[in-house]
Amino acid sequence: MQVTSTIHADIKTPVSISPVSVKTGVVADTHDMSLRIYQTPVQHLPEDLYVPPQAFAIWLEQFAGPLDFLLYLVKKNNVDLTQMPILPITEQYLAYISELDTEHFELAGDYLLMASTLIAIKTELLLPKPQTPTDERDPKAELIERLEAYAQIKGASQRLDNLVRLERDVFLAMVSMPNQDIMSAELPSYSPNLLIDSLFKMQLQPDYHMQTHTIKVDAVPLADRIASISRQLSTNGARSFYQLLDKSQGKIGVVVSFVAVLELMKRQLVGVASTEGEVEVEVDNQLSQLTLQWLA
Amino acid sequence: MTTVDKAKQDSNKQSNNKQETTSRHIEALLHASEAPLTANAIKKHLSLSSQELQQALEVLQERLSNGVLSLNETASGYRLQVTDSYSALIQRVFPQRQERLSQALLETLSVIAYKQPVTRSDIEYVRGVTLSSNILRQLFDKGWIMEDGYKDTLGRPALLHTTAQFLDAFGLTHLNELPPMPDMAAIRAKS
Amino acid sequence: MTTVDKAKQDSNKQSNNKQETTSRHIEALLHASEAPLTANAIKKHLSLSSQELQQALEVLQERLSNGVLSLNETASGYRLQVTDSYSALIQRVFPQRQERLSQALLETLSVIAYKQPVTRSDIEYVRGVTLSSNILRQLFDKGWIMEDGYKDTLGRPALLHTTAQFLDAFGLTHLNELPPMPDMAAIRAKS
Repeated sequence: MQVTSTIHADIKTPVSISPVSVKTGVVADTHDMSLRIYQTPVQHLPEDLYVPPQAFAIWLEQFAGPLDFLLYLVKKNNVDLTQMPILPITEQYLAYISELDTEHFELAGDYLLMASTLIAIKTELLLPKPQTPTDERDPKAELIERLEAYAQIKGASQRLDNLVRLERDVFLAMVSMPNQDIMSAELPSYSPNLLIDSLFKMQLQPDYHMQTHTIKVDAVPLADRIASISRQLSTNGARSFYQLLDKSQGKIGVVVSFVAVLELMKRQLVGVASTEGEVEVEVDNQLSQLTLQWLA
Repeated sequence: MTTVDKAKQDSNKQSNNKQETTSRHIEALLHASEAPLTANAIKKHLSLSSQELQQALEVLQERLSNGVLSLNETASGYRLQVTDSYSALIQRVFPQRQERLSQALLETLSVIAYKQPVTRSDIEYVRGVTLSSNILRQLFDKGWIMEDGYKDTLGRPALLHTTAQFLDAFGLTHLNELPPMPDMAAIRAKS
Repeated sequence: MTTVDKAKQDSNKQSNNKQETTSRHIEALLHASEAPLTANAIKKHLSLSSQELQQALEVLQERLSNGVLSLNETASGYRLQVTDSYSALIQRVFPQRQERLSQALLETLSVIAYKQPVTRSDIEYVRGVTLSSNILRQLFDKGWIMEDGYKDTLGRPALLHTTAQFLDAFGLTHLNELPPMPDMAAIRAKS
């Protein structure tokens, strides 16, 4: 098990890393792959150190993905990218990935996809070549092409990061507005519902793909309707569609509200309340008689 | 001019230069700070005595008088503010500046209101995006939030709370009148 | 001094005063604006000719040079920022203002910047990872990317572009100022 011992020497110790830093990708920031415990590089780890799968997942999160990881393996083997030896790299890749615990499927997905690609290439290389040349692309060449394209973007991203950046290298001046403005600003008073709606919006941003449904330069923003309807239903349990409307928004408001309800139903946050065993909503039934309920 | 006078003048000049430099450092900090800066904070960050601070602040005030800003001392510290005489101009050009609260500002305010006391990174964790200094600055400017105390972790980050002015602006008399917070975890799990 | 000379001097003085006032108005507007202001917007709000604007901006720059701010022209207009010689001080005193970007976010941003317009799945193909909605959210939140148009394939996915705010944030005035992509030959060779 030569490979496994290499893994152990490479893996981070199960140091406590706050979920915040993992989530925001601070860990993934470290470009060099040396071991670090609290920012301090560590040169040697005991050979027989037990590394729990969670720690391996954290270690893997230092990579921006399977391509980044493959690049690392290629560099580690000190070979030219175009001469990438598929067989040993595939073995190493799979050995690492097998350490991944099933709990980390989310992380593993992209890595497993890459593993299957590698296995496919490996199989192809081991099988005797057919006499008649096929039209199909050489999967190994394709993988190398992708690796090159990825390496180029990774390099470009480092150059981008080296530019003088606002709010890291230079700072905007922040000043307060005149007192008189603040005095007149005391007049508008805000509804506490704005706060709750903002939290709903934070969680329930409509799909980016749904932005086409926003009607007429945001006369009634879909996100606002989704937030407001969610708030009303979650506080009251159930309400009729008519009750959910904001009368001041007119016809467009009805349309946007309906789209909002559909979006919430798609997310299984809202359901149609069936009264008296009547499940079907008749087509010619008034929309306003539709009763909706909060499911979350 | 006697030699003594000359020496005195030179030393005055040097001390003026130093005050000038210090006043610029203070100005830069005031432009960069999210919250108003207390005299103590400025003294600590720039290693100044009370007297040095006072002198540098005077130099700063003098220099600012050529432009549109003034040094303003509030209950929670010093900040730079556009002079009142430009208020009409600003309101004419940016009439909607006051009423509209951006989604990012409301989200930040909600997190502070419901989870207080919170640190900056608590807010970033809940919202999943980095917090722009400008938003915190706006909340401090409106007087809706304040710093009070420190969290006992690495870097001792300041703890943020809402203020009485926040309650006023939202028509509340007590924090327990805030509308109940929705079950965020349930929503997140479903969507 | 002849009467003509005197009149000329007076008129010069008046025009100087006017430029001084205009420069203050510009300064106040730049402070009050949430985004950089274009030359056209300033001209419109203050009813200035191009020449008057140019002169007032020079006066403003001159006055600012006594303090810590500088007038910067970016892709989307003029803005006031703290002169970069004070950056180190600000970074020391307010480390939380120093925004770090994760590698995943930078890579995603680079794909969009260099290959635009791209779809979500273009980004996923180049990076070999499923794109987390959190990263897209951060980029939208910062206003660095926008959706514009659709690709004419199955599902009509939205096309992503970078914005003027992206250029502003990275100190660029045009996309062709992006640093060149690394050379392929260098990438192929073993490191």
